[in-house]
Amino acid sequence: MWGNNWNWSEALTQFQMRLGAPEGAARLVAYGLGAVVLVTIALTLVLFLIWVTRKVVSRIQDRLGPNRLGPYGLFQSVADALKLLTKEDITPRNADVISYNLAPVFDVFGVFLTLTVVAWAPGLIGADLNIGVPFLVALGAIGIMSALMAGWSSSNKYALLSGFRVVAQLLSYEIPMVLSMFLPVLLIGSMKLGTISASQSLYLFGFNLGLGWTVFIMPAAALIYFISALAEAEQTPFDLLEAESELIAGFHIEYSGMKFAMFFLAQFMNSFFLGAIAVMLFFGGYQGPFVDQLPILGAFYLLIKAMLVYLVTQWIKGTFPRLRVDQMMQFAWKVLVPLVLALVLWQMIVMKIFSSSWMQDVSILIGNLVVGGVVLNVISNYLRRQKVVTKRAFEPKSLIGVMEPVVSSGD
Amino acid sequence: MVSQTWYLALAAFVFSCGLYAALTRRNAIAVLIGIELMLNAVNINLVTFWRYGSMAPMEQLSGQVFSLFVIAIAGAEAAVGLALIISVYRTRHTVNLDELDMLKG
Amino acid sequence: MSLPEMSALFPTLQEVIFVLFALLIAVTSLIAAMAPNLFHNALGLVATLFGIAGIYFMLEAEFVGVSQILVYIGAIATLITFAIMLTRGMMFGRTSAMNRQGLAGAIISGLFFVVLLGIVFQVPWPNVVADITDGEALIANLGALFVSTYLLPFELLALLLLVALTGALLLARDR
Amino acid sequence: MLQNYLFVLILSTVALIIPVAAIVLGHFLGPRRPDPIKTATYESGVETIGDTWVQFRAQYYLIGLIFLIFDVEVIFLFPIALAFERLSLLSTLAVVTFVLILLLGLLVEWRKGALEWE
Repeated sequence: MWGNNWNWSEALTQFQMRLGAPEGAARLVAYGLGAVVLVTIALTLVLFLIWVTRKVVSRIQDRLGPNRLGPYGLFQSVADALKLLTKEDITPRNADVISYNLAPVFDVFGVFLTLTVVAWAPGLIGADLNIGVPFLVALGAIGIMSALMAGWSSSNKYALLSGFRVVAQLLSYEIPMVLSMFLPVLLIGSMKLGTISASQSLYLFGFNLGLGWTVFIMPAAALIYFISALAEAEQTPFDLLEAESELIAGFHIEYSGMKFAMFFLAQFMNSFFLGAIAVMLFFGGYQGPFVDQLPILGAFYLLIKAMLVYLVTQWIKGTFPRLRVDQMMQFAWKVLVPLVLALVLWQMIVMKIFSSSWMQDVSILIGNLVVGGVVLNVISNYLRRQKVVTKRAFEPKSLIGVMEPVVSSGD
Repeated sequence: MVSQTWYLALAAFVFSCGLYAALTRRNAIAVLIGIELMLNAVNINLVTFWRYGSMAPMEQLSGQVFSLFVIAIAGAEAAVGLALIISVYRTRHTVNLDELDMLKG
Repeated sequence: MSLPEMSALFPTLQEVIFVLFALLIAVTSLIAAMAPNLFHNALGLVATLFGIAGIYFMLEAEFVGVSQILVYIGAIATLITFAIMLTRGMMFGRTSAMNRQGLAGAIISGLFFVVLLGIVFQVPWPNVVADITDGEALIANLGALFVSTYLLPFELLALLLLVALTGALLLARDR
Repeated sequence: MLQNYLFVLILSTVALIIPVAAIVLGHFLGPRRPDPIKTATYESGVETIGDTWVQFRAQYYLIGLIFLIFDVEVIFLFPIALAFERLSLLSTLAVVTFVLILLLGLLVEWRKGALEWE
């Protein structure tokens, strides 16, 4: 049954038709079912993700994190969702009611649509669009519009300013992101996420190890994608629009209750999905050992890999210092964009010069190692210049003693 | 299959809306929005003619190619047009086309 | 149920979807053209562009559709919004949004619409529809066309964009 | 192929219904006691002065400008990637020139200082 061209929607439609349903209706029901299941999975995932985030970040910061509700505080996010549901829904007096209410809806809408092209397993992909990769980028445009709408319609100076800053940041990092997504597309010659995932297999004596990941050929592209995705998801070190430890909020300052929850939801899903896209493009997607024998394993591989990427972002969130606006913009335009353009040129030339596939791969790898080295060098230079001092302002005399200021010796 | 006529009628409507905005609006940016609407209407026509005009839509792609070029050139046009508007606003503190009559004799 | 009967269900669905999209486009393009608030015009434009992208997808021009969203909504609409904010002093104008040609403009564009409609419904359009078998090959053909048949426009486009960038930069920069 | 987009349409419907339903539900479940202070613009407790009109710097526009140019060019690169295997040497040269002109645009911006963000 799980043949080469197996496809969930066809299978569901065929199944219903065998029960006697007309084709059109069967197809509609199949698609509707698929959509509802996908969205449900995403929502459950978010509740889990919020818990993971809080746990991980609190561990990094030497705290316990949520631990009251359910085992290890697992149900904390459910309680939070219920709390947000019963909060008062305040609309500011001067707000532009229609766009004020539409902005959170569109934000979530754009992120949900990512689910269309997530390849869970062979044949298990919402709709394997021929334009998969640019489709993913186009969804970012919806996020940009909703940020602008929210910022403008709140009729609040800070919301508007923040909305504009968000958009400037998203625009700046979209270019390196698209170009780094372009590199695997160029190598594989397809924009379908299903095809891209399928082509990252590695056969050894007829057994699919599932380890032909593009990241082994183009690590720098993966690195640049990862950095830009961090900025696109507004995660640390690029979260200066929100800066949850310093500012009140970003463009959604005037939002409360469920509308605020929608922005929150969109942000969490977005950061997870950007990780999932990284996995599909660079880390083999659903590929892994035994995935040919038991295709459903693919979904687990994908989720586990995406979760690992997500954990790395949380690790960065817990440890990295925040960038300044000017540093952030310049990093995008002066470092990432020229480097990724150089990669594009290099790969094009190499793919035309060498006809054998391993020569291509090796040359692309060399180019990527050079570029990756430059990127890492820039980052480490920046971190060294930060001179992060971890000296305590007050040194307690003993662990249980009273805290007194240390007499400074003109330091 | 929806008939070609309906796509063309839709494009005609969008074009007329754009024309109305371009003719009657005071604000230069609103005029630009009207022009974008008209360009989009033209694009609908191009794609419709590609889809319904040839027996080999896989090879005869001029309609799509042209619409992509139109999209790209609309980008360049919007960039320069808006930059002009901003520049005029900076010196004259207005973007009302009625008040921008320096060149009147 | 016989096979032709079943397949008859699909076209009707397509027509319904077309009508929905057409209504969306009609309403939002009116907003884009007429709303007094400039920001509402921009939002109307965005919604129209979305609807038109949907129309492209219905016409199976998927790459044009996605370019529409990417370039028009992602970049041009954003740029227009930025420009609106930069020239914000004019937003809540004391004067009306229309100029003195309001009535004449309405008549002209109304007449124009009627004439266009007349032409559209009079002309015997070819109306041939051939199946698109492989959408991915179509996009590949598109790419091959850019660098063979349309090589000159393609390179000129790059130059045009460069020139537009330089010119707009000079115009818009704070001095 | 259109079936794929039918799925996108259905998923969009679901993706629109869910946030709308959540917001409407929250609207009816939550209390509603608006008062002038509560619905006032929130600016950290400071009285709001003037309207939301803030003078934006042209820098935002410049970023949008560069983005627009790059976006347009990227759109043309994607179909070429699909056809890259069968491109002739001349065509490849043309694509490389295209990308080089793009790079030149970035250099122009850099030289003019449009990438600086004060």
